[in-house]
Amino acid sequence: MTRATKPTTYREAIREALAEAMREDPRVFLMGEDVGRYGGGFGVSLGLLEEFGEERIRDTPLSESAFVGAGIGAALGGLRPVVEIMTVNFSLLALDQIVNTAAALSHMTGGQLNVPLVIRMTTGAGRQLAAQHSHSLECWYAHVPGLRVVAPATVEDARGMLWSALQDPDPVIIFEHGSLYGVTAELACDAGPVDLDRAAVRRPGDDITLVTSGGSLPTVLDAAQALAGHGIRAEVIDLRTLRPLDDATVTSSVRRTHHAVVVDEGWRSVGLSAEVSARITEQCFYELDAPVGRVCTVEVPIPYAAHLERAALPSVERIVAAAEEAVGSHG
Amino acid sequence: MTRATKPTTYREAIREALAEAMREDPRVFLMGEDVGRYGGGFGVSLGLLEEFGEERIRDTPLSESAFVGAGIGAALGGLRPVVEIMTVNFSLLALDQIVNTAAALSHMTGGQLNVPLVIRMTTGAGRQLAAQHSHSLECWYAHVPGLRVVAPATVEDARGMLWSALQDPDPVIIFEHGSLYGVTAELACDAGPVDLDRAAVRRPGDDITLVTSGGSLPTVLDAAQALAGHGIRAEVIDLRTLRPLDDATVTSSVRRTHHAVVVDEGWRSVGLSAEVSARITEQCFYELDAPVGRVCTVEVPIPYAAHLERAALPSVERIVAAAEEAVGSHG
Amino acid sequence: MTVGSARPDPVELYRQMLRVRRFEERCVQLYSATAIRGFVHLYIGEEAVAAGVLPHLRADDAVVATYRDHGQALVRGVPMNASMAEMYGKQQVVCRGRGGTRHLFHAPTRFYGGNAIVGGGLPLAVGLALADAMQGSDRVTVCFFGEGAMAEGEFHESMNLAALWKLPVLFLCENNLYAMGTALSRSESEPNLAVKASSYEVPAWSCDGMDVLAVWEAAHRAVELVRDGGGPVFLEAKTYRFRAHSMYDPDRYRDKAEIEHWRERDPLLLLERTMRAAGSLDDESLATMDTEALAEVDAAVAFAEQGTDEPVADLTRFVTSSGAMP
Amino acid sequence: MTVGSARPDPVELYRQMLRVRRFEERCVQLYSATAIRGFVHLYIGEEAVAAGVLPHLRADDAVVATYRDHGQALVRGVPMNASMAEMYGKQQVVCRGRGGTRHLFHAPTRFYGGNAIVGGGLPLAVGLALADAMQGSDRVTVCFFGEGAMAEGEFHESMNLAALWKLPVLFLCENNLYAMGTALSRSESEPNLAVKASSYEVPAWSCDGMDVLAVWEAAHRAVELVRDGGGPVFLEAKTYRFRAHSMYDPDRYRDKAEIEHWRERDPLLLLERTMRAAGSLDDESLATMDTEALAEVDAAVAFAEQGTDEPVADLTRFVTSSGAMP
Ligand SMILES: Cc1ncc(C[n+]2csc(CCOP(=O)(O)OP(=O)(O)O)c2C)c(N)n1
Ligand SMILES: Cc1ncc(C[n+]2csc(CCOP(=O)(O)OP(=O)(O)O)c2C)c(N)n1
Ligand SMILES: [Mg+2]
Ligand SMILES: [Mg+2]
Repeated sequence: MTRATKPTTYREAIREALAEAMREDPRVFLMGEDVGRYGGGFGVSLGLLEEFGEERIRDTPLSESAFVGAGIGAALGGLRPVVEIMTVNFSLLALDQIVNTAAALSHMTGGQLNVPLVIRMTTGAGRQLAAQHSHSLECWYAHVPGLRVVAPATVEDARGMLWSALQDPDPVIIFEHGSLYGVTAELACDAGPVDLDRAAVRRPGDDITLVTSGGSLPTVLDAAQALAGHGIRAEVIDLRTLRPLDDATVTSSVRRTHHAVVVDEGWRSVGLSAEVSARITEQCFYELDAPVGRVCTVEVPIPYAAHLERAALPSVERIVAAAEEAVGSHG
Repeated sequence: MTRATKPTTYREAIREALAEAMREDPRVFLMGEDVGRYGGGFGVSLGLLEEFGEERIRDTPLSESAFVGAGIGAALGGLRPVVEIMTVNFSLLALDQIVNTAAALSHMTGGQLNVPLVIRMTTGAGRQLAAQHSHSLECWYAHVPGLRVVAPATVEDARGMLWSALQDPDPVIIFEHGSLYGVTAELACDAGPVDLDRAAVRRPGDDITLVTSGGSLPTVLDAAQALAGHGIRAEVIDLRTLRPLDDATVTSSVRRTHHAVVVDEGWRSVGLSAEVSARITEQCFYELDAPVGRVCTVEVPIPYAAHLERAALPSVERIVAAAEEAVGSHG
Repeated sequence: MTVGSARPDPVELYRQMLRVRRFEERCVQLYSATAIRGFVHLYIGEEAVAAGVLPHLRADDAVVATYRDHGQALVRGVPMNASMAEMYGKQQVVCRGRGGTRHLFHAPTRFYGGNAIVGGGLPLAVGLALADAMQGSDRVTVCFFGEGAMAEGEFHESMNLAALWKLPVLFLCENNLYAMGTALSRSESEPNLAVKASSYEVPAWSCDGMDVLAVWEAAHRAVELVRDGGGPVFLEAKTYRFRAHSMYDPDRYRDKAEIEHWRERDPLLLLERTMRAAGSLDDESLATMDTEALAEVDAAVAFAEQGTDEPVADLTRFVTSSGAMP
Repeated sequence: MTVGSARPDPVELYRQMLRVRRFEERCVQLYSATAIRGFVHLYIGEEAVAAGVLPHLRADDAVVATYRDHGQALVRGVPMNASMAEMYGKQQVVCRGRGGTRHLFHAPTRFYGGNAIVGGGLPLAVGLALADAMQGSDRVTVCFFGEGAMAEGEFHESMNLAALWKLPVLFLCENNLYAMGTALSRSESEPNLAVKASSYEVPAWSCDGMDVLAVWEAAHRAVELVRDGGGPVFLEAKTYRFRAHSMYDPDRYRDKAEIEHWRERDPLLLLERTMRAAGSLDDESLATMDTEALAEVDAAVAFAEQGTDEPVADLTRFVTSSGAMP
């Protein structure tokens, strides 16, 4: 028999995961700017204040460094904080606490301490919010030993990754792409935790491997569809976890397809796409028929005007072109 | 006739460049923690307070975000600030100002404004300063459009890059590796500005290209020497400028050597080495005889104990092994 | 704009507030019509602050503002055409479509944004003032920010730096009682903001931010003190936003009665009453001003709609100055 | 260690200060002998602060310190053997050579470092206290930091958060007048630090940080107030470091006379005088204490020298807990 499902938005999925976690574990609480009375900058926590009260749905002042650091301390003190940083752009103000304390503490103390902290933040562009509100800096976090970094691209992962992150004894950063909050999908009513170690094949194919994550997945799936029309069967891999990367799923695909294009909304230079490209080449050099392609955001501070922003971000057209170049390049 | 030279340390070279710049341009001043009375956390500005006074050798409180932001404002206001952040580790506290304001302003204002700001900071490990004082985060800055990032690896570049950076109308980040301050070399008495656009071949060779920068250059040159003993002639390239990267110098070398290893003190995953590796493969795929190798710092918060720190950092042994594997890997 | 005059010009103050009000009312319509996008943060209800403070500046002074920047830009003298074109994302004037509604920057009037990182503008203002101080000029930098920004470390570091170095900055706090949905009492342990600011050894006082004449007087003293080399000053304007935080905000956190209560102290209404009482305003002059304001807005919209898009080919232009026009 | 006792135990206070003094004097020798490396920040001259504050804590309370952490660690009860072994970079106890002299962490005594980012420990302390408050415990967290850290945004944000949420934190400012080479007057626009702190609506007072009995009294009131749910308290201890900032520092920025002047108020000397006057200390007991202290240091050095290196193979162990021992 099939599991009962219900249509759920990405936003609702995170909200349900939060509510469930707080019902099941009294140590869990949510803290951040406007998570309570406002309902969350993007409406994720709407209604939770009413159920859990202001102690556990804790509005903070504008003090990213202090409330993220307070989350670290609270985790050390026996709680299971979920800290919401409204957007990744503001997380720069808390980076010192995340890198120099949260990520380093376990190793620096020889394993005496660990920091079971979950940090959620909205990421990405696409809503004409311009240069200071459109960053995709997942790559910076994916660089830091001691952190786990995940990017739910589906409603199911939005629901499951939070719970799984709360089971992790170490700091986990969850990136929620702003353009996904409204996405709806059928979600199992009893949806539970998900595996945080493996990438997922979102569409099978034998001609080329398209590797992506987070908010770029829908675009890449559209591109794969378009490529099918051109007779190119693209396999689409969703990395899901950006640190540690699951090389095996990616390389086993590339060994079959002999071609790969990495799609990342981050800027191209010294970003996530470079690491995925380098790893594929390191591990599949002799099976590759063409250099690994990369489709990323053009290296500009994201502009406000719709047509300029669109031109800056990865698009179906650019992905299709890169895939066709890769597949065609040796013929 | 040959130019007159004198033995100069890397530290003195930067000091002379600062002094010269301040003598020649009244708009130039130095600002940062302990740059004045203390003489600079690493002694770079020792003696400058006496010559230029406390207005232009400006001690700041412990307020990284504010004094870096003040540097941005002062640059907009017509001055040519050189801001010293004692170490890259503390620059995390100023990242918001650097990324969201300094780097974005020119584009965000449609070219109405530009930020002629120079930020100097010490980087790197090797002195048993442990996890919070040993970062190499050049890669993060190299990811950001709107910034120029340079890493002087020689006394000559330490002398010349600062002056050249001051001529740049846009923000320039200068990374000074802590282990280089004491390095001495003969420097031309009339040493002047240097080119900030090109990488440099520090040692010619035909069998393999070793690409590195900053504090890793001496180690890589030692490795090249050791490889010569094994009959492998390594070409050593010093990137010098980490953003924008000079692909041409690197790829023209690799097209000749058909092998490459990138050496970077940063962590391996999603770091500078990944970008260099990806670019080489993208541009030289059909000329490569083996996958590009990478020798980086082991992905741990840098430990205090000497033997553990040594084991974490790139070493001659690891570089030699990687080079031999690359050269040997195809039979 | 009368600069540094000893007495306020009520008609001019009213005219400026009206321009801002009509401009933003049109923004609301244009947003619903999707001609303007992104977050749009309206100043409606707070007009008296910009209108009362900015007349005290000289053309060579500097202004740093936040994402809630329409009012400051218009009163400072950024052409309405330019602002409207920028909101449309057109290439004409200012930021060539790259900045948008929250990032109005205008070099000719030394209007430095338009900063969307809360607190991010404060260090910038300190630096602009540092440049003036080091160059021996008597220019002043006014930095607008909300009360919510006072919790950020940047406020603390910037106040301390400006005070230590006696820099010519006027820290202008627009206390509208809320930071998005967070009431002042939940963001500041010391809700008396002038008291808080004075702990930096910075002269600080408050004024009724709904009464433009009170703002004018308070700012007059403040700007004079700063310009005379007295170092930074902190001025709190107690105000209120009549609209939600942004066009995205359903405004669930304020009760309607509170909003109504503040609407009774609408800065335009207050000044109109005073002027009518003083006989310096009548229906006719009021109607004329309104017609003029609306005409200016109409012209700006027409200008913006005729504007052309920045070519996509120029996307990467201006990332560095080398790509900038001479 | 007597906890929360109503009267100080001068002999015990002297003994603790002496342990710290002798320990660090040995550190200086060991550093010259290159047995200890990295930056080493000495507490010599400031011993009265840790010695006077920490007796008021219970075993289940928490301590957050800075890189200048030897004194706090020793008085808190972190075994001297463990600290010395860590400085030697040995695998025995505490951080297994990963932390070193500036990162002493010890879970059993809830000693949370050892933080080398100035101001970085303050948010951590706020969080530890938040956990206690939310779990309804009456535990207290004491956070040590220098006066230089007060300029950082983290100080501002942490004080505000702790005050808003009435958290059980004792903010313990060790005002030794310098942040590296930067004198207080160049780092704080309001050099009266207690006045500054009280602007957060936090009870704040100062004490003579060279007089351990005065520190004891001041901290006694402070810890009681915090434990009784009064919210955070700020206590400034006016002290002075007799040594340079670190072993790297040539100390060019302080004049010798100033240092000499402060040496006359050496906390060990002051207490010795008081106790001799009260007849509670004589040459013999003094000699005994010194012999004991030196013996403890000798034992710690021996322990450290017999320590073994963490295997290089374990380099990546503990980066994540999955790599940690059960
Ligand atoms: C550093 C940072 N954190 C959070 C935000 C999201 N945000 C934008 S405006 C705002 C409220 C600011 O309130 P206030 O400073 O009082 O200014 P107001 O909007 O009331 O004018 C918040 C939380 C941001 N833009 N920057
Ligand atoms: C964020 C940061 N900036 C700069 C430094 C370098 N630094 C280490 S200690 C110190 C001075 C701190 O002075 P204070 O807070 O008074 O403590 P003290 O050393 O006097 O005990 C500085 C500037 C640092 N470690 N962290
Ligand atoms: Mg507000
Ligand atoms: Mg100090």
